[in-house]
Amino acid sequence: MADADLRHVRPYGDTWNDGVVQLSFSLPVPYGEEAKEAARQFATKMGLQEASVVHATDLGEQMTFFVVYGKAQQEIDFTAIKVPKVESPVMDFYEINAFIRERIGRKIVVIGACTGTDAHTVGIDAIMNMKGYAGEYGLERYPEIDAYNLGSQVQNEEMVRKAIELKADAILVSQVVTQKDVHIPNLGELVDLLEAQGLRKRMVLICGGPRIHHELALELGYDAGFGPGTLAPEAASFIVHEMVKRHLV
Amino acid sequence: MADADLRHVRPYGDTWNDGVVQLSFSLPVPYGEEAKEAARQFATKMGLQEASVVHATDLGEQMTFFVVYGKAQQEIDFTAIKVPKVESPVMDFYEINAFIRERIGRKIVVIGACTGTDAHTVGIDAIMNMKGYAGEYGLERYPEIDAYNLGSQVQNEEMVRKAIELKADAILVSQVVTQKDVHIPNLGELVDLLEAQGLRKRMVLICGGPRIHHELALELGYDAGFGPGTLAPEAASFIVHEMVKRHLV
Amino acid sequence: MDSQLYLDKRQVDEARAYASAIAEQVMRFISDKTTIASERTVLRLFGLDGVDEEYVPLPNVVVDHVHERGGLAGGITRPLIAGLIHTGLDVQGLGEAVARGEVDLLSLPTAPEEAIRERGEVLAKEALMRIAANRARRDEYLGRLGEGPQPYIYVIVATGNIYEDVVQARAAARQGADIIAVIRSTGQSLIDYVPYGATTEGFGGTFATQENFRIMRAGLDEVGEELGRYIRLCNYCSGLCMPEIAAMGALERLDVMLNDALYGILFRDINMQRTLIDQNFSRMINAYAGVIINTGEDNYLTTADAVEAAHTVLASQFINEQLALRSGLPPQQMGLGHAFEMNPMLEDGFLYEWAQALMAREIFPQAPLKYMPPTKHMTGNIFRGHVQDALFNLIGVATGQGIQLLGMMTEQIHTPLIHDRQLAIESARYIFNNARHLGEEVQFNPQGKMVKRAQEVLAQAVDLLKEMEGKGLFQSLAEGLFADVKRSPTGGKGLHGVVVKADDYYNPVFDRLQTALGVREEGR
Amino acid sequence: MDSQLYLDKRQVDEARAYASAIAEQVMRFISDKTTIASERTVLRLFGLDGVDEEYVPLPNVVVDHVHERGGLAGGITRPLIAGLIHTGLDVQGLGEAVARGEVDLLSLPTAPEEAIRERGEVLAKEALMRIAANRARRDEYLGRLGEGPQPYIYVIVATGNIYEDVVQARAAARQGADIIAVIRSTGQSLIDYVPYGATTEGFGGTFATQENFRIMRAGLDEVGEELGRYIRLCNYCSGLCMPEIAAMGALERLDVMLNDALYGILFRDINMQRTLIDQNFSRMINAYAGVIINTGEDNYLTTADAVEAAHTVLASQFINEQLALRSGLPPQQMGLGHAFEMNPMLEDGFLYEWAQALMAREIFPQAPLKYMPPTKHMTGNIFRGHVQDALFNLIGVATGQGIQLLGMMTEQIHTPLIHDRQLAIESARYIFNNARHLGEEVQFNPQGKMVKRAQEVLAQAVDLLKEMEGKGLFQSLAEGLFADVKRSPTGGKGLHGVVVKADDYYNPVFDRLQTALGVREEGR
Ligand code: B12
Ligand code: B12
Ligand SMILES: Cc1ncc(COP(=O)(O)O)c(C=O)c1O
Ligand SMILES: Cc1ncc(COP(=O)(O)O)c(C=O)c1O
Repeated sequence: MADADLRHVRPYGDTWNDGVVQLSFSLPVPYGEEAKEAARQFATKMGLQEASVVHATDLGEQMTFFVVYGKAQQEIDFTAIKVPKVESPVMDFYEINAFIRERIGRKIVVIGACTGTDAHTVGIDAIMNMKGYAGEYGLERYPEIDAYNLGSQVQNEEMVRKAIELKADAILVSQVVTQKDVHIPNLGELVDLLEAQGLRKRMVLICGGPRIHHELALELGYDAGFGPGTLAPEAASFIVHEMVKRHLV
Repeated sequence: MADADLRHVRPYGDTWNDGVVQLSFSLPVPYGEEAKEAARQFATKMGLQEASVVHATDLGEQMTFFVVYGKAQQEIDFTAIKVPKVESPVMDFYEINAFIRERIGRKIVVIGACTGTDAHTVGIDAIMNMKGYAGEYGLERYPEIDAYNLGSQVQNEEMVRKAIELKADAILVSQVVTQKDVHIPNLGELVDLLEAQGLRKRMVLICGGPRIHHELALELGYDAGFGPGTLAPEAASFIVHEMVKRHLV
Repeated sequence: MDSQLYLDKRQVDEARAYASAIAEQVMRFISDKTTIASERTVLRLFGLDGVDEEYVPLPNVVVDHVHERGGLAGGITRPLIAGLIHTGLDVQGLGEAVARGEVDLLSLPTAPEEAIRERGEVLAKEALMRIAANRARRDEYLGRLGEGPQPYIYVIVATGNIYEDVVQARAAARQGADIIAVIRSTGQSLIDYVPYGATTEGFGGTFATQENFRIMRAGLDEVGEELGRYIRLCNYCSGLCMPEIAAMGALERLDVMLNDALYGILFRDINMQRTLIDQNFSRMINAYAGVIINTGEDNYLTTADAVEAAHTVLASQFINEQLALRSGLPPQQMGLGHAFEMNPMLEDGFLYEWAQALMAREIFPQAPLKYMPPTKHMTGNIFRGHVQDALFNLIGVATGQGIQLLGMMTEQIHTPLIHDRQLAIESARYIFNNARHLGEEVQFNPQGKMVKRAQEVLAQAVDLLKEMEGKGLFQSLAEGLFADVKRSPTGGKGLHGVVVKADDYYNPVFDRLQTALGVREEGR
Repeated sequence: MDSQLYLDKRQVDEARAYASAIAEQVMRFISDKTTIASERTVLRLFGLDGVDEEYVPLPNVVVDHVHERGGLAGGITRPLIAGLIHTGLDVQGLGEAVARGEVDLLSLPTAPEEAIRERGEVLAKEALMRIAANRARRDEYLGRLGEGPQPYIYVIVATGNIYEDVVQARAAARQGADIIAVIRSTGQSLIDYVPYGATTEGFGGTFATQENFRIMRAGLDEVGEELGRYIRLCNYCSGLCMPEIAAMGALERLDVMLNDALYGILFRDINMQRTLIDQNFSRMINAYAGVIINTGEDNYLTTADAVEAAHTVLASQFINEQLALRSGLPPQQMGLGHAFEMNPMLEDGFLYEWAQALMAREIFPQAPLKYMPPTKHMTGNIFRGHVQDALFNLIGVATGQGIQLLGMMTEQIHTPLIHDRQLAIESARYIFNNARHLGEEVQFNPQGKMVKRAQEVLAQAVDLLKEMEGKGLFQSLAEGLFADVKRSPTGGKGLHGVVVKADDYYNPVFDRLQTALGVREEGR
């Protein structure tokens, strides 16, 4: 086996650089030999060599489903990949509270919600609720944090209103429904509203959800984004470090 | 929903022309955010827009497995697809025997084997053995066919020798092991040997197996190729029609 | 048959008795109230349809027209019929005239009560006849075409576009689906009207409109004929328009309807008074239409833990059963919900699931239980997800569930693509056939974990129901006894639409349904 | 424990008695014969290794050198030791000298029998000590690192390149595999020598060479230390080199070995006399080395139908058990093979599979049964395939199989890719954990299909064994009683390598193993 050349990375099945990729998709064409050939040609157009249609099913309604294997020729330069990441070190429950006491010197106020038309509360609850998630307490349990979970389907205007009312240091937004990219304008709108009110700079703004990642969050004007499996201490650590860094203490 | 434009066919998930494709593959890079980004970039290079890495697992040994969804932009002109197909009509057991009696006027001789290093007999047995397969008798049961199943791991030289000895009208070759394309040279060699002996034109030569298709068989110099799920009558119908067509009666 | 789980029949009876008492209290509370949705329902059943210039549905226009000025306590029927009598218009014509501002129902002179009642009876009778005709049509289809064996294979379509939905639904039927559910667009349950016409833009689902129902029904009837199998159609009548959508479903021959006030209260924050009143009327319509309802207990386990909260599912099923009975719904139409939501990483979780599913089966022997697939613990790993769904399917067939809502391996990622459904159906059919009679083969160790688990859950449910019986349903919901969610009797959406009935309240559809279904009204 | 399937213990005893008689006949037949492979094995155990200029392994060079001139009837040991004594070379040096044509073992004067025996005992003792040391090393590892629970997760690697294999194997171990089997290259079982050195080009598998064994063993030991779990290594000693590869495995601390003469006869057309003789010696080595053997009954169902031929699997297991016992192999090392090969489209097939797997478990309670996954009925539909494998895994854990050879969703397509294995392992671990104690929970309907199925299969196996006992194994194989394949006693590959022992036949390794294992030789 050749040594890994991380500047020319290709998929690996069982032989170095074999490029093996599995595809599945449906084409709106009637089932048959022509359909299989269409699938093969399609996979070839995607850059697969020796594309082999290993399975085809008639879906009815002039549609056919395929499973295809083939060998991709494209390469990736892994050494050139830079992914922005949340840099602040993750502290635990005790450390975070101690950090707030020592470095901020007052309780901080955090509000959170699942906004727009989205009604999936489990994610934001996991971060905020007393009982927490996967064995980690949520922010409501933190003695140095005043946490307000506003629930679901909260409109952006309402978020801003609450942020002002409660003098929030940080806003936490959860977005789970992402079909047709509904979350993108909704997340953007909140940033616009905060900026219009001159509040954006005065608070830490983060979002999270199964299809959220840090890079996307930065692009949308948030300070950080958290994906699947996030635990409360990760979010809290970021918030308090960011507050100190930006002198929001 | 738009009407199907078969000249511009793209994958279909749930919205016309959405192009949705599922991929899975491994990259020889260590698990982590950079790996996911590499997978996303890779899928993008394959022509997927909005590529989303929905799953990544650490395989160990600096390898990561991914599942990716994205939207392919490539299109296929379905109307331009022509697939060579076995054209002869498929007859049943009785019709085939009657056809031989009437149109050929003598018993025909068929030999078959799984050749080269390949030891998978089930496929050729399905076509040839008395008891047949999926409720269809094999060629040995046909009163008008003298069928010789030579078994497995038969060398090409031996096939040719037997063809001469038994005055075969048709040779049936099964190939199941296709790793590293071992079947290609093996199938080609038989054609070469037959041609060298001047026998190729005097017999019907067909092959079959799970990765065989008619087009491939034609390319390799066979008269026909049969894929997964073939039944004896399909092969027999082709043989007898071909014999008549080529005046091998 | 004896209990395979050695459940104590007395405990089951005890639970039912508490649930019955709880349901009684609810029925007493709602019996003197109506809602704007219920009144709109009457209008729809009288034949009112369409929208005004601003796309407000005419039933809303007419009811709001009366309600905004406090005129709804006697029901919409009386002002409506008075209007018909005075204008000589038909229902649709009158509705349109009201919308155009040409008629003010409240300022018309009242008509003689006798004339009103006479006309009311005719309208109600016609409405019920249309529903009965649809029911007969379904029976005719079922008799002629037949249907698949249970568990019925139930899949969803959710493209947001009714025309895409039809393609996906027909394909699913060909692949083996027995029931097609058209998921509603995000947020529809919170709007206090039913959108109009064919729609092509929904999020996470397609709007429930009467036209959409019609389009889908036609598509499925056609494919069902071709396949020689009746394909059932399902939609949602939970939310702020429960009885209206039930009526639309009855008119368009839907076969299955998600219908659960508790779901709306807990998961959509709909006011409990409002939705319990609406539920009663909607269930009467469903009962009469021969629609199987599906309740939403499965949802409890999407927020609460499936091991800890299993008894809340059971307790809620008992309550839903008692409420349904009081709306005239026979057990054969009660698709009580439960779900396979245990953490897949739990040792012996499969055993506990099996025990729970079988327990539900034994306790509600006649109900076509609706068994929901893993959703919460599905991840982006579609391959493992497909296996989670396989285990779910195995328990489904082994415990004889009525309706198996198939899981999709892409559950965590997107609403189902056309082949996600095909793969799910293929897997379910494989397992249902390959393990068809497993339930008749296995017996359980009387000292084992499974029997113990089922008994524990039942015992906890009895305790919970006892507590709830003391508190009443409203207070219990306020304390968060279900799904970890707390809701107050005056909170949530839609309370403004609740109206205390006047003594002369008149609703001939309701009355006629009561008679037809044999449910007396309590307390008045 | 009582039979959960209500199997009749007398029938089981009867089957065993017939199998015992069949095995006795075989042992009598083979006891006066040796083979070129067996003699090469002796040389390997004495330390001979390496190849000549034409890459012919030295054990072949030396044995052929003697055999071609008819000198092997007394065993290879005597001429070898005579050569050692006369040349003063060590075993390796002498082998090389023979290869270079410098020494002709048959033309050397014979040495005194006493000197030969003395040296022979020393060489044999040293050989067995090396094996025993490896066994002790394994025990030490197992004691220190421990191992995963049963069913052991067994996966194959089959890239054709030993270095790729190591990557795949180590990754698999990290993913949770307990046993790694390196599949052999197509055709190796039919070559009458063992290739030499590290190899990187095989088809459908990697050549079994001693160097490859060493490379893989080192790779797994390293990763096992890291993981804190001993990773077992498996390879194949069926085919024309059975005992040689068994010896190599014993020397390189392999833990599991496919080892079955019946497999070779039926599926590789190896001569039955040859391979049964070889099998006996190979099993003695495996027994002494503490290696778990795997038999190949599962393969019967790849050609025959799994419903119709189930009893042939059982009958063959009985025979393999009796043969193994006679080679000194305790039940704890008998990984008898069977397989989940029923047509997935069969109604209640899952029930029959479960019954069969449980039946095997009950009849061979101490054996670490090797349960093979669906292969024949796997298609290019990887998604459905993954579900077939899931059902297989469920039965594996429910019936307490010893070794679960994981199915791959890509079985019909290619030898496993690195992630095919990961997905398979993940699914198996999920199911094993999620249904860990299912076997203790379920009982079966005494009147049901499952009990009936198991009883039928057992009864058919008894009948078949009875018939075979009358005919003898050779005749039975000639008539095609197993796997629909007919083989004659003088047909197939390798008969030329069978040698009738002379009266002075001498094989100190064999003798010492017999003593150590407590197996007397019958019949001579
Ligand atoms: C439970 C659930 C529901 C429940 C919600 C109950 C509730 N109170 O939340 C119910 C049944 C009500 C429901 C309804 C609907 N759902 Co839903 N639902 C799910 C399901 C099964 C699980 C979601 C979940 O709870 N995950 C567990 C939590 C812990 O994970 P999480 O949300 O990712 O959160 C973690 C991280 O992302 C992160 N995080 C999340 N938010 C935040 C915020 C911050 C600030 C930080 C730091 C971190 C963070 O931390 C969390 C903990 O680690 C998913 C499928 C799935 N398996 O994911 C579908 C799913 C999300 N639902 C979906 C849909 C479409 C709907 C509906 C719109 C369907 C319909 N038309 O009726 C409705 C409407 C809801 C609405 N208006 O939004 C789709 C979304 C498709 C898409 N990609 O857009 C999914 C994917 C299912 C599917 N395949 O169709 N749903
Ligand atoms: C059964 C089987 C075996 C049995 C074979 C027993 C026997 N006597 O045949 C045993 C266990 C011995 C075996 C061994 C091996 N096998 Co194998 N085996 C299979 C298995 C599980 C099923 C094949 C089968 O019987 N299919 C059923 C028949 C009916 O289908 P079929 O062959 O496609 O035939 C139909 C059509 O193709 C067509 N057809 C076929 N031939 C012909 C010919 C003509 C003329 C016509 C008209 C039609 C026709 O008609 C048939 C009926 O419809 C496949 C996996 C799978 N699910 O496919 C692996 C598989 C084929 N085996 C494989 C391998 C690698 C091996 C080994 C090389 C492994 C090893 N290193 O030891 C060995 C060596 C064998 C050798 N030297 O060739 C690989 C091949 C990989 C590849 N693509 O190259 C597979 C795909 C498994 C895998 N994933 O690794 N195998
Ligand atoms: C009983 C019930 N009603 C309705 C719904 C759908 O919810 P909505 O239409 O409110 O989004 C569900 C969802 O699962 C349900 O279980
Ligand atoms: C007992 C036994 N030996 C050996 C093999 C492998 O076969 P070969 O190495 O002959 O290809 C198998 C295959 O499944 C087997 O079951």
